[in-house]
Amino acid sequence: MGRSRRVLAPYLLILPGGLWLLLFFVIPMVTMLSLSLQQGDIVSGYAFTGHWQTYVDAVVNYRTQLVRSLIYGAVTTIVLIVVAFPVAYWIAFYGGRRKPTYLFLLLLPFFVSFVLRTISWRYILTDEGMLLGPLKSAGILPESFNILGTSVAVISGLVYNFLPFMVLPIYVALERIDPRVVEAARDLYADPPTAFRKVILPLALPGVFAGVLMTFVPASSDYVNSAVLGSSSTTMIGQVIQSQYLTSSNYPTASALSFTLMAVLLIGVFAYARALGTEDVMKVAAR
Amino acid sequence: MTQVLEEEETAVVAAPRRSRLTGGRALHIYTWIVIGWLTLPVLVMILFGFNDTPGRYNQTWEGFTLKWYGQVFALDELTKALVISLLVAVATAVVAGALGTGIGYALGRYRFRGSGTVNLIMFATMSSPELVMGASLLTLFVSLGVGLGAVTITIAHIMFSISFVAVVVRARVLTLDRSVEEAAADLGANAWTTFWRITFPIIMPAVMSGMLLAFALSIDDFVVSNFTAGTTTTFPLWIWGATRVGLPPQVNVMGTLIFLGGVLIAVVTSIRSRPRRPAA
Amino acid sequence: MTTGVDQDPGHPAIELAGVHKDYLSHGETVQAVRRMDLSIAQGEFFSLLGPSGCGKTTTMRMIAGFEEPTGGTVFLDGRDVTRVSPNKRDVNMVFQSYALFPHLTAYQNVAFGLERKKVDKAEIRRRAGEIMEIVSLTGMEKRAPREMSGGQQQRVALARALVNRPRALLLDEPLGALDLKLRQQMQVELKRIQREVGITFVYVTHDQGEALTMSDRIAVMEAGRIDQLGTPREIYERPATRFVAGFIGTSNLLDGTVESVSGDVAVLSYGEGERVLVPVSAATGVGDALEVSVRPEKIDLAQDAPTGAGLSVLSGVVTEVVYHGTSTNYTVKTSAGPDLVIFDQNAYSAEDLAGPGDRVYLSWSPQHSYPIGV
Amino acid sequence: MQSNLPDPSLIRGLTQRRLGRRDALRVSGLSAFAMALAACGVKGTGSTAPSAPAPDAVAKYWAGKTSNGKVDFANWPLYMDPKHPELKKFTAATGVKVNYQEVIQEMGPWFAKVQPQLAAGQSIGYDLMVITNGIQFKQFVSSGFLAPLDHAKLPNYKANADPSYANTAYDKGNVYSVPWTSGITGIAYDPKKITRPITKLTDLWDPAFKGKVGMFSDTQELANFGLMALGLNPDESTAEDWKKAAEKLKEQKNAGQVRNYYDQSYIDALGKGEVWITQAWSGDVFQKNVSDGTDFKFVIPQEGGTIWTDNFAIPITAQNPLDAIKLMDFFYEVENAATLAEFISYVCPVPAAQEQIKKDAAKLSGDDKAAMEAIASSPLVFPAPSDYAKLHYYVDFKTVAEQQQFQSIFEPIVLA
Repeated sequence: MGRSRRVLAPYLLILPGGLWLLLFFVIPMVTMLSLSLQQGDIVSGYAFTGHWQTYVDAVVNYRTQLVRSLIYGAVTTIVLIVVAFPVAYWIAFYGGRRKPTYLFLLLLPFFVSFVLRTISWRYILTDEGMLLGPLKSAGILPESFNILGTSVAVISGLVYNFLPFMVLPIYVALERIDPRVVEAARDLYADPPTAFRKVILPLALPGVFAGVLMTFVPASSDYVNSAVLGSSSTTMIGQVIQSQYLTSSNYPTASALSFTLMAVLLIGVFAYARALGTEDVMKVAAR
Repeated sequence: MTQVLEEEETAVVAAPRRSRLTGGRALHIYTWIVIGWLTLPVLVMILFGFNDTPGRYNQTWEGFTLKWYGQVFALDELTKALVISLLVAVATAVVAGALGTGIGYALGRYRFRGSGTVNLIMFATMSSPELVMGASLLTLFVSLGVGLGAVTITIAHIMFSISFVAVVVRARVLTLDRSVEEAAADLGANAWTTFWRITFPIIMPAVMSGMLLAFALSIDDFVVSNFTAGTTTTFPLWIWGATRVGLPPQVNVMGTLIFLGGVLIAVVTSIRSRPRRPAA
Repeated sequence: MTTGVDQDPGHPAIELAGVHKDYLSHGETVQAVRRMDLSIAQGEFFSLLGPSGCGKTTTMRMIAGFEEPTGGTVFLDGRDVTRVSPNKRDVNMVFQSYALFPHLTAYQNVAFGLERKKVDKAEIRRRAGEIMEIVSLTGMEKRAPREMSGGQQQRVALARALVNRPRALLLDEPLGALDLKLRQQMQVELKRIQREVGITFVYVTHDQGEALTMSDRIAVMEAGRIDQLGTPREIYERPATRFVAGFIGTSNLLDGTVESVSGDVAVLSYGEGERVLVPVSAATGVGDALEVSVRPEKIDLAQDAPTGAGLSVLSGVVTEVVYHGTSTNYTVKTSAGPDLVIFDQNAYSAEDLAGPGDRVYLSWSPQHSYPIGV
Repeated sequence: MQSNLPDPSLIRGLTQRRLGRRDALRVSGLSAFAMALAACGVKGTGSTAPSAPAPDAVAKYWAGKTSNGKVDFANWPLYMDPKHPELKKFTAATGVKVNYQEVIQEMGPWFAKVQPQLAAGQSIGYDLMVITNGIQFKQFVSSGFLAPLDHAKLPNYKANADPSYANTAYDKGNVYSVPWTSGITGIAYDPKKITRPITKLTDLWDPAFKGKVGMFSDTQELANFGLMALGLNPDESTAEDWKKAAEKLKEQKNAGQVRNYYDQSYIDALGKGEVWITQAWSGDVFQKNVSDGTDFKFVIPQEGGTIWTDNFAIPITAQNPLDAIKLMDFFYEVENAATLAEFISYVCPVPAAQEQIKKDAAKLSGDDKAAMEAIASSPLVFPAPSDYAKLHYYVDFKTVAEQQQFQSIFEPIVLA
């Protein structure tokens, strides 16, 4: 019976989607790499010259934004772990029958468009707005105090927008812990903090790891939060890339920066994976 | 998202009683604070949909009105942007649903040479910055001299959605009892009938939640669309463009309606997929 | 083999001729089934019995068409079906996990096969109704599999296969997932249903009790080949190999050398007054080595030496006594070799026949000694 | 157009593939397919197109063009009454259907978006667009992306437009464009927060407003104010002047004066009290006051302000250019110019509209009447000659390299 058909089946199934990813993911990346080594301008056109200098110039010129983005990404990720872990922990262990309800409530805001949500924060955080306005008129804050335009606003926005991507993986990891394992630890003379440290934390670590993977990259490369909530002193590399592409039409520099950003992030991610000793990055990420 | 809602309800209380009274309560309050923080901007958005603002700038509270709900489609361009967003999202859900299901099914069902490469590319699409994906697509289209528009947006959205659908479907296929398919063959069904009558209906919930995910990713996407839209405007792009002069209240109204629609779908899906108790 | 059409009752329902199956696993060839010849008669309840990994499931899957033999031919009703795909074979299977279609109701599950055969609707309804009555599922038609108990799901799986009136029904450890009580109930039920529908059943199991109670014939398999093929009684009373003797029930195995032969009974001697009498064929002569199997329940245990001359007699010391409700099991260390196990029915004696450390005598009739591998 | 080409070999040199063997070796790690792509490069479009069209270009372009009864019009958001009364009127009068889309949000992005299609000679889906004078306008022209206008088809323009528009640096003689509307970049401030009157550009450097100053993120707008603060005319500035201006702006930034560099969202920031004083566009302030009842002041500083113009232009690949130019001219009918100005409150290129608006106001009563009269008398909608005297034009770039140099001088101020 159709042995050859059976062997071919997976390839036939993968073909359309795989072709799509090849055409619109792999090849564009190659095109971008090629474009980053070209020279010229948008009016007279670009030609391939293998001009590596573009990378050097781009990184030197925009090192501030590049470093800032990585710092914002890292701070966001750390804050996310701190904010998300207790929530995931409480829902996983105390949520009881209401677990799905709590998760649903956590996800609820994300039914609103990303852009709209972020803009909504602008309304809330604005200098004379519903948060600062009353505090200022009550004299608690000085008139010139502001949140918008600061790093705090940008990082808060990032934390806000990526929270579910940290809560869910940690929750899934914690939820899978057999409560009897914790009981066994208590039975074997571990006090609650020790049981937490020696049993729960190690078992939750894969979730944290997945969460970091899912938040660090998008947070570092984000440009919407900084554009909406930040100011020129919080400019992130994403904004620079976006503006090089979509305002200046300076494709080689933009491509070089994109590639640099991706390389830095991917190296970071894999180094992190190595450091944590997690071999199968993909499995964790795929969860 | 729906995946999470499908989590079975298991009443498990793990922590010891003592910490339940102390740490548990503090964490309970903390969780509600976080939920409140998350929900605040949504409430503000909904609230300002009822703002009786006299002009086109919707920024200070002027009083309650329902008039914007009556005039929700008064701005042609906004309406058109929303329609484009919906069309792109539906096309994305359907095509990415089909292509992603193919990949997910193949990865879950067969062992074959090259599956590692497919996994790697999927991982790459899911972990690459959206910005870089959008930018690289732009360079491709520019290099090929392809005009940008709804078609290129859809192409891009399908591209980044495929992997998510595939992952969701693969997870389901991996738990699929192979003997069910054999049973169908045994009862006289050929491969085609077996797939459509048996396998597909069983993995259907996963395909559906994959498609919903693709729909949600597409309708919410700003970054990739921004690079691939050309002269076409989607809902998020319109908002982005309009925000520099102030958002008209219709945006809040549409945002609210989309929000309610999403919530409704999620609730219905979670109720329908709730496992019924077995008889014995 | 006579020429004839499919319906010819002269053909065996299933015939395997020189069938073997090799797998490639980690670069090594594993012989799952080794050159097997097997013929299963029409209407027979046939069991493939063996431990896991013995090749019994592979054999069944080759009959069903899920595995293609590496070599040999599979006949169904005299027709070569070796390369016919499962959906075109006139056999149906009951899966170990039932493999019910979770999204279809009980009725839809049952009707599935007939729909594939394009049987008309009214006829499907009639036959499905009939078969669901036979398996006592009337009234459950609209239930989804997950809303049914294990036993009910089992019946759906059975009805789903039987409704097609297959040439043969293949059952792959169908009762494995049920608890003991239900399992025993279903064994009786299965046998009844088989009699009622008159279809050939091929039953794969690792449970010897199940195989013994239900089967017309049993093939005991080990490491890819059939060790013994016979009726339950033959298999139990006359195990052909050491493996069969050990696998089916409990066996006491004794090694010995033939001291003398009188008529068709050989005598193995183990010392003063201790002997084992074994019925043998004419070919056996003095000095031959024999391996003898004796079932534990055939042995009488007594404090005093038995008097009858025509009995096998051994003596030993009781090392263990375990009360089992219906019987008491004794382990006795004898000079004949390994410890012997004796089951004593608790029919008359309310008290133990002996306690640990007691010296006892064991005796049994010659017909209960069975030489293995002869 | 061929006749104007300086030297065919130069053109070839500019557009030819320049992939040599050594280059190929450098990227040898890439697949063959990637190499093929790499060799392609991005096709240029311009450099062959002269800044002035050939004498017969107009005739050549318009020859054989027929009306198709529809026009696709790309404009900026909120640049017309959302009910589109003028367009309805146009359709009723001519039978030409208008598909109006507010798809232009910034000039850089707009150029970046349509460039690929125009370069490929494909339609961008629009027959008419509104583009601001500035870098991208120049790029549109030098890439040969704009259709030369046939002034024989613009009788209303000829009759009613302010003649000064024919004399702009960016499009002398209105070869490719006619104005949609103009705006003035000046200073807006909130008199509730700032009690003293603002008159000078240098007030943006006043330490009293530390952290409450808004500047534009558009490098040209930003540079203009730096230049004018130094008493320089942007229109005539040199690279040396740019560096000085950049120093001046950095000084402002480093002193913590600037809250942020805004795009059009400055108006939002002003409304929310984020900034007290900011670079601003005239019409925005006017509309803000009208619609939100605020009382922000807009001033053209003593040192001068800049005037910019958003212009109608027809992309060279337009499908319905004849209908587009018809619509263009339609907006130069006095009545239509008046109703447009009534809604958007920017500088109207049709002087006679002022009288028309007064007439329209007379028909109204109460608040509406007052608002309408305010528009008619506003120097921001109809600036007096004395106002124009203070206004400067944008920096005019002679070459792409010059523009890139300019960009690299001012961009770091905005982005860091």
